[in-house]
Amino acid sequence: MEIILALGIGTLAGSGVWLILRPRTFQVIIGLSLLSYAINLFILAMGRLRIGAPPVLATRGVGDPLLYADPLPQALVLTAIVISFATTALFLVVLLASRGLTGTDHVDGRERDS
Amino acid sequence: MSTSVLTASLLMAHGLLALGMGCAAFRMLRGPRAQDRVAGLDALYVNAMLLLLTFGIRSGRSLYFEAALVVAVLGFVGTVALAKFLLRGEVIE
Amino acid sequence: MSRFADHLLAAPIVVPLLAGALMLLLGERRRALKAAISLSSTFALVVVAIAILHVIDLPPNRAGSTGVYRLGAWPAPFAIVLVADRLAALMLLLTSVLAFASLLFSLARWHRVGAHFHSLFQFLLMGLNGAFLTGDLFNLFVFFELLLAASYGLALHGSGALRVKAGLHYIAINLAASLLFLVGVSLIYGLTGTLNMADLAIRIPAITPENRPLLEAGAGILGIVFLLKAGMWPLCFWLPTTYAAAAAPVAAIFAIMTKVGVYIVLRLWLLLFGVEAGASAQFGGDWLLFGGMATVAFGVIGTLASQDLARLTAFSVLVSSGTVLAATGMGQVAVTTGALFYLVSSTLGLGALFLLVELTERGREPGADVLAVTREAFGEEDDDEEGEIGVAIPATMALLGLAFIGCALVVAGLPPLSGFIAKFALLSAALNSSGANGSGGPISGASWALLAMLILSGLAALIAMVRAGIRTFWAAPNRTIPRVRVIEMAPVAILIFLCGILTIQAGTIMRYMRDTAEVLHTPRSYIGNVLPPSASEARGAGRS
Amino acid sequence: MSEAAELPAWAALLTATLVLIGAVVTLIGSIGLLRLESFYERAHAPTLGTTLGTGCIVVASMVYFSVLQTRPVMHELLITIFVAVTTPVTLMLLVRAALYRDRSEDAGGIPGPDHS
Amino acid sequence: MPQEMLLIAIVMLPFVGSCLAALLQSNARNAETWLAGATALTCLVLVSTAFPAIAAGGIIRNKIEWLPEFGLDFTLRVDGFAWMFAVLITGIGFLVVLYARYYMSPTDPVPRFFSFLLAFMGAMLGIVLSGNLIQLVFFWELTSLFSFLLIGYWHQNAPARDGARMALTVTSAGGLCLFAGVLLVGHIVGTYDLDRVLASGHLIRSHHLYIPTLLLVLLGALTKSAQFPFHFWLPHAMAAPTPVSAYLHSATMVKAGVFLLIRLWPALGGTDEWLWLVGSAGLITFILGAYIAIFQQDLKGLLAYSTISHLGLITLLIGLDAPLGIVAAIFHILNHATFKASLFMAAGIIDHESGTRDIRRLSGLWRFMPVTATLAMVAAAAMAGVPLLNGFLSKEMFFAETIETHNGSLLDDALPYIVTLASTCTVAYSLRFIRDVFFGPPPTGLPRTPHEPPRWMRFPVELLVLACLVVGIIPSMTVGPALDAAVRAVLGGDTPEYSLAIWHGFTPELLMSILAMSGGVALYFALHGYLLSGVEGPPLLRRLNGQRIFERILVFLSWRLARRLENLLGTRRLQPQLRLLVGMALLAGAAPFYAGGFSTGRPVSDIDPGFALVWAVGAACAIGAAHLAKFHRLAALVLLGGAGLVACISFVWLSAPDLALTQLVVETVTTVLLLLGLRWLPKRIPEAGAMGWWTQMLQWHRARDLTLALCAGAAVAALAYAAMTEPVPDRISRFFVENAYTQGGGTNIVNVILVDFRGFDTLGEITVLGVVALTVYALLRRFRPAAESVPLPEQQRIQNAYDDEHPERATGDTIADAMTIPALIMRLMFPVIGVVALFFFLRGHDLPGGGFVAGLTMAVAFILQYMAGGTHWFEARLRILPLRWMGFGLLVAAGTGAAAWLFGRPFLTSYFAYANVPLIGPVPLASVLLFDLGVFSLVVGATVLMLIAIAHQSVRSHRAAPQTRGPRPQPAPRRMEVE
Amino acid sequence: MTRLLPFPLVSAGLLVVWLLLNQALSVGHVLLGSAVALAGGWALAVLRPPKARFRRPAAIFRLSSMVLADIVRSNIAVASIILGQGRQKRTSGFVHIPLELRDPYGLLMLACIITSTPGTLWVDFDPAKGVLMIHVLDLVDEDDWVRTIKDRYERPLLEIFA
Ligand code: NA
Ligand code: NA
Repeated sequence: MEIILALGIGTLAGSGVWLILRPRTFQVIIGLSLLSYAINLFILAMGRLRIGAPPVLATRGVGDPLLYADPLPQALVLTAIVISFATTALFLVVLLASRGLTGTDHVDGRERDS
Repeated sequence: MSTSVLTASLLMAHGLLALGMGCAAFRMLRGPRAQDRVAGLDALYVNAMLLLLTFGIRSGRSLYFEAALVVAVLGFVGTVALAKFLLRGEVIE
Repeated sequence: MSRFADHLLAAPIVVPLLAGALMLLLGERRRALKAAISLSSTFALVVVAIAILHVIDLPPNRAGSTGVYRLGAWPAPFAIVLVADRLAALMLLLTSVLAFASLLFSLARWHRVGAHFHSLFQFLLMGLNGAFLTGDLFNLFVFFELLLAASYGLALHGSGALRVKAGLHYIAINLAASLLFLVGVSLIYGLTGTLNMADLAIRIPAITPENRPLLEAGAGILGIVFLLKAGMWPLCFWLPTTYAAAAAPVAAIFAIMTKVGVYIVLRLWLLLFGVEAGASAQFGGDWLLFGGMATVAFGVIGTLASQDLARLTAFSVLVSSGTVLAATGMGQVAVTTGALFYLVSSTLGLGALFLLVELTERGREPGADVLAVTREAFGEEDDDEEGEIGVAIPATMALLGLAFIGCALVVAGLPPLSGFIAKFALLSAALNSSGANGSGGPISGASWALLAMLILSGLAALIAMVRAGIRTFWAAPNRTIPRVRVIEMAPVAILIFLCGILTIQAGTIMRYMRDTAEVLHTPRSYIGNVLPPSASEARGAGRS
Repeated sequence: MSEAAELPAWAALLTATLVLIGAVVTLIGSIGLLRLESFYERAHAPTLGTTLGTGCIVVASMVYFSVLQTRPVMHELLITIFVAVTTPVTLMLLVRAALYRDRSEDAGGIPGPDHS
Repeated sequence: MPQEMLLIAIVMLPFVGSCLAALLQSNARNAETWLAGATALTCLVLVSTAFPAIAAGGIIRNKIEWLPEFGLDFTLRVDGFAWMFAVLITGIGFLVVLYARYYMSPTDPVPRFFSFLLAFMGAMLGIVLSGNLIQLVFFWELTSLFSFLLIGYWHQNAPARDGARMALTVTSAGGLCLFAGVLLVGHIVGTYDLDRVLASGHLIRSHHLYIPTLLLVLLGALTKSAQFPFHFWLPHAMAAPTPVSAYLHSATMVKAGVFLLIRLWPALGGTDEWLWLVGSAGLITFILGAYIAIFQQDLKGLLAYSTISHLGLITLLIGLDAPLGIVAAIFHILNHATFKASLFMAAGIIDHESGTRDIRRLSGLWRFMPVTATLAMVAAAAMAGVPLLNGFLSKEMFFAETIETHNGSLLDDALPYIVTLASTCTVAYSLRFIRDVFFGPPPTGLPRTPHEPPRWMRFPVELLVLACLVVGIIPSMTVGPALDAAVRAVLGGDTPEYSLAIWHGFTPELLMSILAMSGGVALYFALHGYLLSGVEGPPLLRRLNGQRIFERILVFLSWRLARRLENLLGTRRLQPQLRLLVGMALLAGAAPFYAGGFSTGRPVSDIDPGFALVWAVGAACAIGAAHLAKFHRLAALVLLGGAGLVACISFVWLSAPDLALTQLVVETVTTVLLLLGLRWLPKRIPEAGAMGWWTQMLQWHRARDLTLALCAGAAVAALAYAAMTEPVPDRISRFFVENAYTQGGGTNIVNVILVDFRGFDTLGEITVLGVVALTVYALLRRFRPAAESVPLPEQQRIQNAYDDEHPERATGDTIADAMTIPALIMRLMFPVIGVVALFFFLRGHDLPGGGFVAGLTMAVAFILQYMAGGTHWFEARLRILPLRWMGFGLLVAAGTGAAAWLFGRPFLTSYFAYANVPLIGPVPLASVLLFDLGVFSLVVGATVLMLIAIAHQSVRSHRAAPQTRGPRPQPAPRRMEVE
Repeated sequence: MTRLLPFPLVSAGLLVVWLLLNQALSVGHVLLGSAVALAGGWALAVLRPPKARFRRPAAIFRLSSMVLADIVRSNIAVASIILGQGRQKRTSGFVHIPLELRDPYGLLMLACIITSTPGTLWVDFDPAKGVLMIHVLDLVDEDDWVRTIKDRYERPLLEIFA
């Protein structure tokens, strides 16, 4: 499983990096979204893989850490998801504004002269 | 015995549903038209939802139900938005 | 520390949060009330920062005094703690003072130019203060994001093609950097199992040799992020454009933003990779040194190549942060002492300069035409934007010129203002590894480089500033005298005055800086305060 | 998986069968998406998954958890209801969008708006 | 006054006076003069009172602690040498103030002038009275600054600006070198204290850093004194008002350089390096200055080069490295200050009264201003070294010193001949100054008719010329004691015997004087015709313009090269920056493995084929999105959704139901968001047939980016795999698992972490969301769509056109028909989704869910209605006022945290209890629920605000459409209602 | 009553949803669920959807079971089409059906039925002309489809929604 997840994360990250290096704002925003998926999974992976052990206590009492997946990376991912959602929205609006003010969707606000 | 049958069938169901996702993903990739891609995504969602349900059965805990529920309740919103965009050129008029 | 002082540590974060949130409930038109709230909140922050500084600096335990605030009353390595040591307290004060000046300046005009300026401003302060105070690596990420998010908003404040173009780059790069931040933090957590900075300092020396490259990869990636925020070459190209495009009060408060990156490098590098970090001790120190120098070189080139004053100032920001980085990379207490003084001095000077630039360029604002177009399109919304830009006060040009000279002196490191003292302290320390009573022994190559760098950067800054100053103040006899209000000149004057105070009170302030540097270089007291031995035994236990 | 052992054989087999049927039907639907020729034909295919596929697996889940927890577990029904209610929205809009797009491009075989 | 206070008063008084002067009215010439004059005079008197204490070789010191950590104390120290300079500075300063009163025009803003002049005086006094080298540098740079301001006083003139800038650049650069040199001195000696440095000459000279130290210090001194090759700035500084020239460029600032040389001679002098460096600089300057001065056509230019030459002379004397040379140097400093200041003032009078300084135009002024002419003649004679005048005395000493053997080299032997030759030039230009200006035919075509200046304008000249005479005739009775004190202060025990008499008998130096005198007269008459021809500048060197070379170099280095380097080393484009970021991160992530080797542990779990298949889909979606994002945006968006869905499934698979839930809802909202944005982006059609090198360039870029992307992907995968397979460390999360229920009161550990253990993170995170929403809102209020995005989308235009064609249809019927049933279902879903949101909210603490998911779900419910009915339709029924939700949410969350203060607990300390409600049983009452309510409220507000703000652009944009298209039925423009 | 409970059926549905979601029938949940259901009704009322008029619940039941059976049958039919494609010739196409049904909720139900039945697809309904256009996967005879839809589905719906 580790290898699959690692490859999956790698694919997402690679695609994302490819896109953020592209010249069109829309490509960049898609790239950033893909990257944030990759990173979210990466964070989760840092807690090590556990299958069928969601960190929800089955019994009300002192929990046994061995029985549950590491909850902390999950909490971190939740925060990261929220933040990346917010920043995606922001970037979208900025790229729209840039498009409106500069007349192009090139990331530099002008087409490269060729 | 029955348990292993169940286990095997669940594993198989995972595989079948994942294959179904593959078919949907093919449509999303190939198109040819935008509506094909959107239909593919919709099918992907349905497959994923069923995958989550079978996963819930496999795990024996009902903690995964909500994820499936969210797909059922909200999964259509994205598709509606896409369809509306195709239909009208903008999502909210 | 007393209980009151204990709760004081949360105030720099909670006060701006409450102020910012409260202002969301007020309507768009109630600007006076918002300004009052914002101003009082910022003033309160100044007071709080002074109070914290006072408590931290209290004798008898001066050097080792560190305030620790356990949020939610949860024990330390597990939950989030706020830690105020001397460095954090210093940064809090610097931030609040700069913020107060910027805010005051913005009341003349800028706070009316876009929506929710005051809320964004307060949230920026919350983010900055949180980044300075937190003792938790992931919480640092959150506050970084907060201050960045607010900075995005403020950088775009006033809109216009220039700002939006610059903002797009700024945001894209910082979003990518934020993702790297997450990679670094989670990697470090995956290997050490902790997020608490002090706890990390304890655990890093014990990392196994197989895991060490992984840990260092995480630390390296984090380092890239912080150095990007600090504006290290070659990760700094976004900075001049963004800062130059930002509205004046925003640019002024941004003068502290690169210093956040520098602060984190100072804090984490010295805490986690100090001499006690085992096999990873001094990890990346050369990178800081050479990167810092490259940054200074690039900053100098940029200052010389700049045609407008705002861009010149923005490049000076690079010079400033490069200098601190390089000095930090030398890894010596005395040099760090000088670097801290330099940090404060240059931040105040650059803040003042950013404010001033706008006043002097007021006659020929390049963004004006863009604003006009927008106004034409959506007229009714920006009706009162121009309003009363100001009565021209007498001798405006003379005052502006004087202020400009003051800023230029601070930035170029010339007497009589604090820039000179800062450079002197840095160089004296670099040449004589233990103050001025060095034995005349050999001087390291790094010290020579620092010497050359500071001298040359000072000269370049001087040439550039003189060129710009002459163009602005001397070469245009027929220019219209900008209409400047007292409320706009006052903050500039305050900041320059503070640079003067820094010069006169150099002895007292430098003593504080030395104590700060000592604590930074021997983080045992920091760790001991965050994780007292008694508490680490009772780790499993919850709150009492 | 640990608790599956406690399940009686009939329930296990029933669950297994239903799950498999559901999965197979859904897969067939997905294959239809792959193999059918025009968009309008392909749009029919996923309905297999949303109806019979979902139905079978939901029932399987209900049976499984009801037996496992020895109490009626019904909340899966909600999924069926929501899917049944929301699928028309997406399909109707999507097909309509396709129709308008085809009409504006004068694609062949599409009845015009004035057909009566 | 105690002597310690005296020193402080002497240094501070000018600065206080400067501040006061700046505050006076701009036309208050008399008041300014009184103030400045009084200040200078007071300083002079105060300085004078110190003479008894220093006459016998005493030193007055005053030390104030300033920066003890770094060995910098504010130390004032006056000995005989400093005293002499202080008298010069204050005395001539007073005369210049008096002179300036009449020189400055009533239209000149005098406060600035006098303020700067006094400040300069203070800085100069600071230099000479410094007892600490760093402090000396401090004042040194101040003199550069104030001289800049004074030279640029008439900044409306380009020459003034250029001259000021050049003076500042050269002298400040020198000052910075001096700074470095002084730091090295401090490094060698271990202190910056002047007394201890002067006592450590041997240590310094034998140190391996001696040469760099000496070079740096000399760079400072020689630039300030305008010594070759840094002499070129001084003539251009003549653009300053003449009082400034008289003060700065004859008596004070340029003397700071030689002051420093003499001051540090005991510490740095006495070596071959000193002799060669200082001596040759002085010699060249002496000759060059004198030579060029002959050919100047501007009176002040002549005086400027003369000054350069005389300073060269002084430097040469210092460079000779002999005690008697130092004596002569000090004496000549004094003499030069008197006669050169008076000459400058005289030149100023001529300029002032006749309107020109051009020697070619001036002639026969004797007739119009006999007194001034006489004074100028005496002063010029002193400059030429005519006997009975002070210049003669020091020049004699100089000649005598050149005859002495110092190191026996060829140069040393040739020195007497060379200096005699140079002195010939001195005589020639002095004669020229007199004869060409005051004698000859009456001038024609002068701007003004010349006449004698006002009484008090001439007074300073008279006083200075009188000094020249008196010193020249009875030197030992006048300057003797002061000179003695100065010499002793420098040389201490090495003070040689010297005599200040006029007549030493027929000595070789007398012969040299006679030769120079007669040669000079001959030279003048020989050149007279050539000089009248009117060519500016000296033959041979005319093409060699120091200023132009300097400017060229400066412009090249500080502008052209800088701009080229900025383009080379930096970029303003985004892609290279991101490439660099990725590259640097790769480097930082990979470098440790280069040293430490890459190793992984063993995978813990077996491969599940289903999971592998799912990820095959995910990877295909990701790559597809990357491939299609340029030309098929919608496809990329759809594929992005697919990749996100796979991520959600992974979350479920890997035991993170909360994440799956959140990610799913976020997916939905993000899709809607991006679609809302898509409407404003330009249509992008694959362009056909880009070709040639540009295509290849593109290919190369793409190949590079692809490599980078592959490397980044591989690196992330490798890092993830390596870290995942490593053994688990002791984690702090253990605490959370153990205490989530017992101390946090919830069974959903993740939620307890979010709202309690690490609630502070959540508080920050929702603030981020709020901030972003505010930014989005603020930015969109100024949104200006691109021209082609303004009209209705094509689909709507076609559909509206169809409606318009048919009389039985109303515009909008098409969409209304299409939406009837879907919209009804969407409407019915509104309360249902709300119920689901509430469900998620309430159960979050124990089971997957929570305020964030709930808030997003609620937001989706709202957005769905916007999609179903449109903006107008929905807002006619319900106003959401998202800003209120946000403010409320933040206040509730922060307030819940702050409420702990009321109980004396730290911020965010949670509280929970069960309340027994009849019929229902125990109901949990937890403060974290309230906190989560804040989260919920903020998330609803922020999400809705962002989405609506974008959606509103469709409504707004129509009214911004160009009016030229004629009126169109439009919805009434309305502000976004969010308040 | 209508002020308090503007959409009784919707509110009842919401209560059921609430109880199903929470898998609980405790007094507390019923009370809370009722409150939620009431609030949900008011929320819906804000959007002012058309009022529904239901009659004959028995017909609803009959229709439902018939639809369920149809769905299963159609599933099998469509599955065999998908799997057997290529072996037999098959045409698909659009069918126009004139409808009498005008009640929005009735149309809604019809739409749900048609879309939920594999093999038929709701495409377009022109309310002015009252013509429904559907797409049929396996189109043998157009009139056959018109009859089927009208008889099997429209008539019961006309009974239910007056
Ligand atoms: Na019509
Ligand atoms: Na159907």
